Amino acid sequence: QDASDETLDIGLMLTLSGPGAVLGEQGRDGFMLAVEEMGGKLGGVETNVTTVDDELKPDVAANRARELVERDGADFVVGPIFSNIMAAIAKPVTDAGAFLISPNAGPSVFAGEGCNENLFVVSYQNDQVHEVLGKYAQDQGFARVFLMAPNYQAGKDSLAGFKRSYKGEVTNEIYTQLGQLDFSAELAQIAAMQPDAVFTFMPGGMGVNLVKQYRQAGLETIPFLSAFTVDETTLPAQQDAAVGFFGGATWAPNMDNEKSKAFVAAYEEKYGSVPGLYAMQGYDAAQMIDSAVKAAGGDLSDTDAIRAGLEAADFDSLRGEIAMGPNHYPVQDFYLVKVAKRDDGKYQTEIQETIFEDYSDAYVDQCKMG
Amino acid sequence: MFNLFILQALNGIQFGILLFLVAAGLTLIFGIMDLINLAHGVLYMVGAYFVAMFTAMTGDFFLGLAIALPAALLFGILLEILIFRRLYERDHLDQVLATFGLILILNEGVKMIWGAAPMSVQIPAILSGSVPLIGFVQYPIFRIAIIVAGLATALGLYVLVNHTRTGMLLRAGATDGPMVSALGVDIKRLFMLVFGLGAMLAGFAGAMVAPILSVEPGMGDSILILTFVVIVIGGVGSVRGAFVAAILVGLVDTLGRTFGPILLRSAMDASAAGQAGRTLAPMLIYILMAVVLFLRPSGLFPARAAAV
Amino acid sequence: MAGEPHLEVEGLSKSFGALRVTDNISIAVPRGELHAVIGPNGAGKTTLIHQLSGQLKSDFGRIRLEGADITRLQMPERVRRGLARSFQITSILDGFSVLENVALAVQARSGSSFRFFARAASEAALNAEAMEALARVNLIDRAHRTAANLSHGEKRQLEIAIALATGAELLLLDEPLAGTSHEESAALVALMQELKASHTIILVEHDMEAVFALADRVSVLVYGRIIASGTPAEVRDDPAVRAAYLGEEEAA
Amino acid sequence: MLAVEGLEAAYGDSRILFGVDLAVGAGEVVTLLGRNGMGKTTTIKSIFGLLKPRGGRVAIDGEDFTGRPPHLIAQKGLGLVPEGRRVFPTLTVEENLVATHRTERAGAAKWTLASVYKLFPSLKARRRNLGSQLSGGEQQMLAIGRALMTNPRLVVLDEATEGLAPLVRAEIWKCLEAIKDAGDAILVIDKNVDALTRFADRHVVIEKGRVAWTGTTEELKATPDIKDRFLHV
Amino acid sequence: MTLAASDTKDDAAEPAIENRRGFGIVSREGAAVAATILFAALALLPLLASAIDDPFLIVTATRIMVFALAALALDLVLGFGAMVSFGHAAFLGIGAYSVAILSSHGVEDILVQTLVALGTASLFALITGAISLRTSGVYFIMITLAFGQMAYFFMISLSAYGGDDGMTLWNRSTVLGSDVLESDLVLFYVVLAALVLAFFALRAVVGSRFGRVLRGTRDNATRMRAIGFSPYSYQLTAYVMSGAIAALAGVFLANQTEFVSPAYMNWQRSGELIVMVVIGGMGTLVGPIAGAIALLLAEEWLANLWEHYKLVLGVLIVCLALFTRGGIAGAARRLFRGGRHGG
Ligand SMILES: Nc1ncnc2c1ncn2[C@@H]1O[C@H](COP(=O)(O)OP(=O)(O)OP(=O)(O)O)[C@@H](O)[C@H]1O
Ligand SMILES: Nc1ncnc2c1ncn2[C@@H]1O[C@H](COP(=O)(O)OP(=O)(O)OP(=O)(O)O)[C@@H](O)[C@H]1O
Ligand SMILES: [Mg+2]
Ligand SMILES: [Mg+2]
Repeated sequence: QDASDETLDIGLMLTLSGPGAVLGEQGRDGFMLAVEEMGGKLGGVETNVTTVDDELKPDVAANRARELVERDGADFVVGPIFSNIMAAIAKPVTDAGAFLISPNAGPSVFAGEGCNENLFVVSYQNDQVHEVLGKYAQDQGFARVFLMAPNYQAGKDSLAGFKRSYKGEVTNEIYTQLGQLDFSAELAQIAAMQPDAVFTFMPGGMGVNLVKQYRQAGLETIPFLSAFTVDETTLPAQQDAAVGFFGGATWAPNMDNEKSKAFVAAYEEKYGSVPGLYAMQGYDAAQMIDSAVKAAGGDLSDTDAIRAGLEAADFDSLRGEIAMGPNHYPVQDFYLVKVAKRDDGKYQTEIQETIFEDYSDAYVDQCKMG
Repeated sequence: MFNLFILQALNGIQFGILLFLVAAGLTLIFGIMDLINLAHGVLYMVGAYFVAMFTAMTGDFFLGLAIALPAALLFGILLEILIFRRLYERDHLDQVLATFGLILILNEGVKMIWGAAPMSVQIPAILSGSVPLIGFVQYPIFRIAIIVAGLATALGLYVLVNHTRTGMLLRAGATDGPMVSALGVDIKRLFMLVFGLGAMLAGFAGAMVAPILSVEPGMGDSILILTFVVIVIGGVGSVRGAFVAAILVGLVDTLGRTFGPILLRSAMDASAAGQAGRTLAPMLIYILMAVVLFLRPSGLFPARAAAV
Repeated sequence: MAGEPHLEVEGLSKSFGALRVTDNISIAVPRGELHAVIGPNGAGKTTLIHQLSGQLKSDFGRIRLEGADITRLQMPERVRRGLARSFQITSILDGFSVLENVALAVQARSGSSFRFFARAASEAALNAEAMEALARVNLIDRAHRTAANLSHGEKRQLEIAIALATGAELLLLDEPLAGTSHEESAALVALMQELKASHTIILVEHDMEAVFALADRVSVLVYGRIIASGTPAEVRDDPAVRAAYLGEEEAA
Repeated sequence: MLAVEGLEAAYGDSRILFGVDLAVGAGEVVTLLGRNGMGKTTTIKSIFGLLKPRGGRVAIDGEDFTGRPPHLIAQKGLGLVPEGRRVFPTLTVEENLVATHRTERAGAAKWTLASVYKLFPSLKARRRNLGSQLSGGEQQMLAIGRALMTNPRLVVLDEATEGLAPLVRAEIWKCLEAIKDAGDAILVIDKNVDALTRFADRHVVIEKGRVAWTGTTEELKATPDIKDRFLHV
Repeated sequence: MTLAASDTKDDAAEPAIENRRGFGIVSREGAAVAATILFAALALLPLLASAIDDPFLIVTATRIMVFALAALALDLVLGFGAMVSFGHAAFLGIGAYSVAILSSHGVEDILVQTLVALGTASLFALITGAISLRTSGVYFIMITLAFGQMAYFFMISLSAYGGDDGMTLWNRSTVLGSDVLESDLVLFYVVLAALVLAFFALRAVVGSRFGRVLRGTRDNATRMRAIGFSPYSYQLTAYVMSGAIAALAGVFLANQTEFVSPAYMNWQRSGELIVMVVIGGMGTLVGPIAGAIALLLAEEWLANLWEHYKLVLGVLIVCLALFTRGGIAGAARRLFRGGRHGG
């Protein structure tokens, strides 16, 4: 049904308004940077990218996704950032026969029974990042850990993920409110318990609030392990308060490989801020599509070839070596990262140690895909 | 355990005072002037951005604050002249509509000017660090500063509204503006200034919390509802009510969050309790509001008597 | 039930905080009587009306309508039992046409209002009765105006029309003449004369000409207590009443 | 001091006033008479700028104030007792009185809280009550007191004795006479024409938005049919 | 202070006075004509869609009509009962979840789903309404908000049904076993039919005895009591009706997006519904429909034009609020009447 078989149509659906917008913008900028570097051609095909905002509203997203594939005849939809949006757009996009490439969201359902031959995740399965810190806490021999996450699905998954690889005692498991401003109550409990470490998952503004208040409450002596809480999108606001705090990731700006170094330089040059995971993943998403289209010899109608190309995932990722698992979720290394202040006064996360190697997610076996 | 309770109660109260600080401007504009101002949240946001910007410029929080406040005042007056003065006599829903539009404008505007990434305001040296409180716990000095600011605002507002002629004229003007001016008072000018003051208070709150909260687009939206809840529970138009309600909300929220599950556990088995606790926690303040309004349909301290 | 008073009030009291506004009031009003209640400002007349109409809950006392105790009934229920009131401080449906203001009062007593489809405004029966009521207060020519746009005096007339339209046989009229010019006052006085035939009326009024012209009996309320009650003549000559209320203006 | 010429006014597109002329000299008492709905209140509203005149001119001390904002007009020394009381429901009695209290004007009888309470003792008893809690008459007293507290040179009363007990009404008449004697002017709308004729200088009768008759008290007394024709007394 | 909107005048056509009411109103006839034209246009839309070869137009239109239906429902209580419900999104959610939850248990028939939806919504409305109606004005706004948020947070914590992530509707509801609704065109006409039906039904209702009592109560409850009505039961009835209709919209929303999420229920959603009603012109029935169309189209359209389209949208809304009395409907009325009275 796609009229313009000569050009490669990509719909870029990210969250570009509201508090989540930073992540979306990094993703977009990373992606566009790649497209630019490839001279506006992915897989050698003239590429036009339509960027849309999902407003973090599932129904809006579902609608705009349909619009992308049905009206604009997009061959690929790249998005979204947030898992709950993913659930809303997966069906319309894949039903229409287009490919959904998730640059960030990696919910469990699509890794398991929900897996789909046209759905690929560039980033990771959400739980894995939490598992990284669980494993680290385990390795460090922390006996008592204090867990805290916002009271919603992703929050629950997070703590579940952590406990999958942490076997020690969980002194306390607290669910805070979405968008909570003031954490003094929780901080008081932490102070009272004096655990060996705190693990938390506080994306966006919540993370900024927590980190600042954690430091102000004078708790910095207790190791602060976190996922999606201290990264390049929040560091500009957390600054010194976050220095020395830990996170889990598949990559960091100080990644030691040429391509990555070049990318970071180019990105900072162009956008004036330090790229984070989201930027990196946007960039890789573009590379992955590029490799797949190449594999299909630029024939966009040959979806099987493209799919094969995506599964092969042979592009040199900024992360170094990665592979696609049978459930279309990547198999890759995971690192413990730590916040540091650079000489130029900017803040970034830096790789401390490798926690998992060639690590694939926990749901892959539940995926029954031809 | 008991220590912890005391401590959490304190936390609840300080959270309450923080809430009042944010709600103060709205008490003036919505409570007294009877203007449904959904844009209160974004004014608070603008204040935070102002202080962030000016602090960055001057390199000093207090200087930044000193510039941010008049800036917020002017901004408020500007909005009053452009938009709000056309709304006083209007239906409440026209006010809802206009201020809703304003939310979109300011949220987007802020994003255009300062970008989507959250901004940071460093705590000034004198107010950083913390003092030891009950045993193990440290209490951040800046929190104390916020409490002081909140109490001061509460007192000032109470006096202004209840014990000055300006306050009287405001309340009179809210119910019958034309009559007030027919008695020789330039109610338009008064409203303009007071609206500016309200905006400035909102900005002040934003500025005060900037160092402990993330300064980002949309930061006002989440707090907006809370402030309305506070004012309505307290009884529209009553400063005292708003203050009491703020403390109440702060306590219920904090204590409920921390001790609710424990209480539930005594009633049911752990997992069920956890589940129930998680379900109830976010609802707490709404349940509180529903209960209060059920028992006292016009808030704790009904101030505005039904007009004859 | 011969000789049963239409309305009987026993020891009715109401306080606002420390202030006792109506204090142990007892009156009996036979059917067909026009009973005037006069007294200084703030004596408690309107409060009494509020209590009788059910707008205010009484602290003590009983109210009997045709022998039936209605003390605990809500205002709407009392209206349905034939006890209606007009407001001293005009209270009408501002956004509605004058006609509809009255038609609604008719609708309230004729058939259920849980009818969801037939168009009320074109129910001829309702409008006809409403027009009658308007005719009695001669507001016909204003029938299709928005009520809010009436002049003050016109609104006062509308108040009466609405009370009439409820079809109640016992009317509580709180200063119906206030704000009406001479012509309209005259007309309303004539109207009340006419109504005496069909209605029992409790009239609160400061217009002594009207009161003494209309009333069968007059009760004088001062600080919430009835200090005198009797025929107009008796009351007019009562020195206490002159001192507390009439002064010389009316006596003259 | 007040001169109104060819005043025209309308609500929406229903025209109410078709060229009303009236003048109130310093220290003069003028009444505005007419049946319900003839345009008396509309005239007052237009004078006070509460309703933008569609035509004509309102001058105070020769200065043109047509369509100026109400507060400027009031500040020139006009004090309004509006129709229907319009006391401030959410203010206490005392606040109602002091909120708009003004004393800039020298000379004449200065009205203060004390003197108003002296005129209306029942207000003093209620000073802490909200305006909305007052009885109709008490509200009326409050409205009058409130206007007096602005120490006007011209008091404008629109049906100010509505709902007042005879005794109090008599008090008001005395008070108005006192005001007159103090050299201040009064423009009054009231149905108690007889009481008015005791101290009013001139009368203006409005009929369907036009001045139907105007003349001195003597002329009014001399030609009784005026009342019958326009007021049906 | 008044929350009252102006009422649809039946015979008297005078404008209501300005500072009291929000704005003037559209005459019944005007509203009917406007609505009929609107519906006719919608009915012909598929032709246009195929003419310009843009089948997606239908999808967008369906979505818009769904919200129009919800806004219409809200107008009954908000525009005619001065009950400003700030929690109406909850009903939308109840409708949507009735579909999703039932079909996840294999009950896919739309009739069953609709019945459950209406039943649940009515019950929820009955309980929350009974409590909320003790209050009025701003307090009513806030207490309805409270109930709305409770429903929202409840669904969020309901992990069994996706919690915050929501649930995908693997296939649309069936009608007596047939899956005709899978066709966007069919769904479009079904929703359109529902909208038309609801409009004319509600139009009759507000003009009926019941509606007149409702409007009277909005204007002056004391007066209504003084002539023998107990407003409470009328208001409650209206609230339940409105909730049920909003739930119906929810049923369609689930089918249209094939996905449900607590996000359908949060206060911003309730706010948007109010905005639709007010933009269009409350208390006019046709207004809310116009409002929904205008707001959603503007979003769709502006979103493609400029990254910062929300700014433009905001400006438009502010201007609408300031310079048109009675929203789109009011503006249209003045346009046709040529009348200058801002009433
Ligand atoms: N809600 C209230 N709270 C406190 N006091 C009140 C309230 N309502 C009325 N009062 C007081 O009760 C007294 C009686 O009021 P009411 O209206 O019955 O007087 P009234 O006899 O009707 O006087 P008028 O002739 O002026 O209408 C007044 O002094 C008034 O101030
Ligand atoms: N707000 C309004 N909108 C439209 N028409 C109005 C409005 N107010 C008054 N009118 C009309 O204007 C005419 C004059 O009203 P006005 O209030 O001036 O009469 P009035 O002489 O004061 O009568 P009254 O003695 O009853 O107060 C009346 O016919 C009335 O219906
Ligand atoms: Mg009275
Ligand atoms: Mg008048």
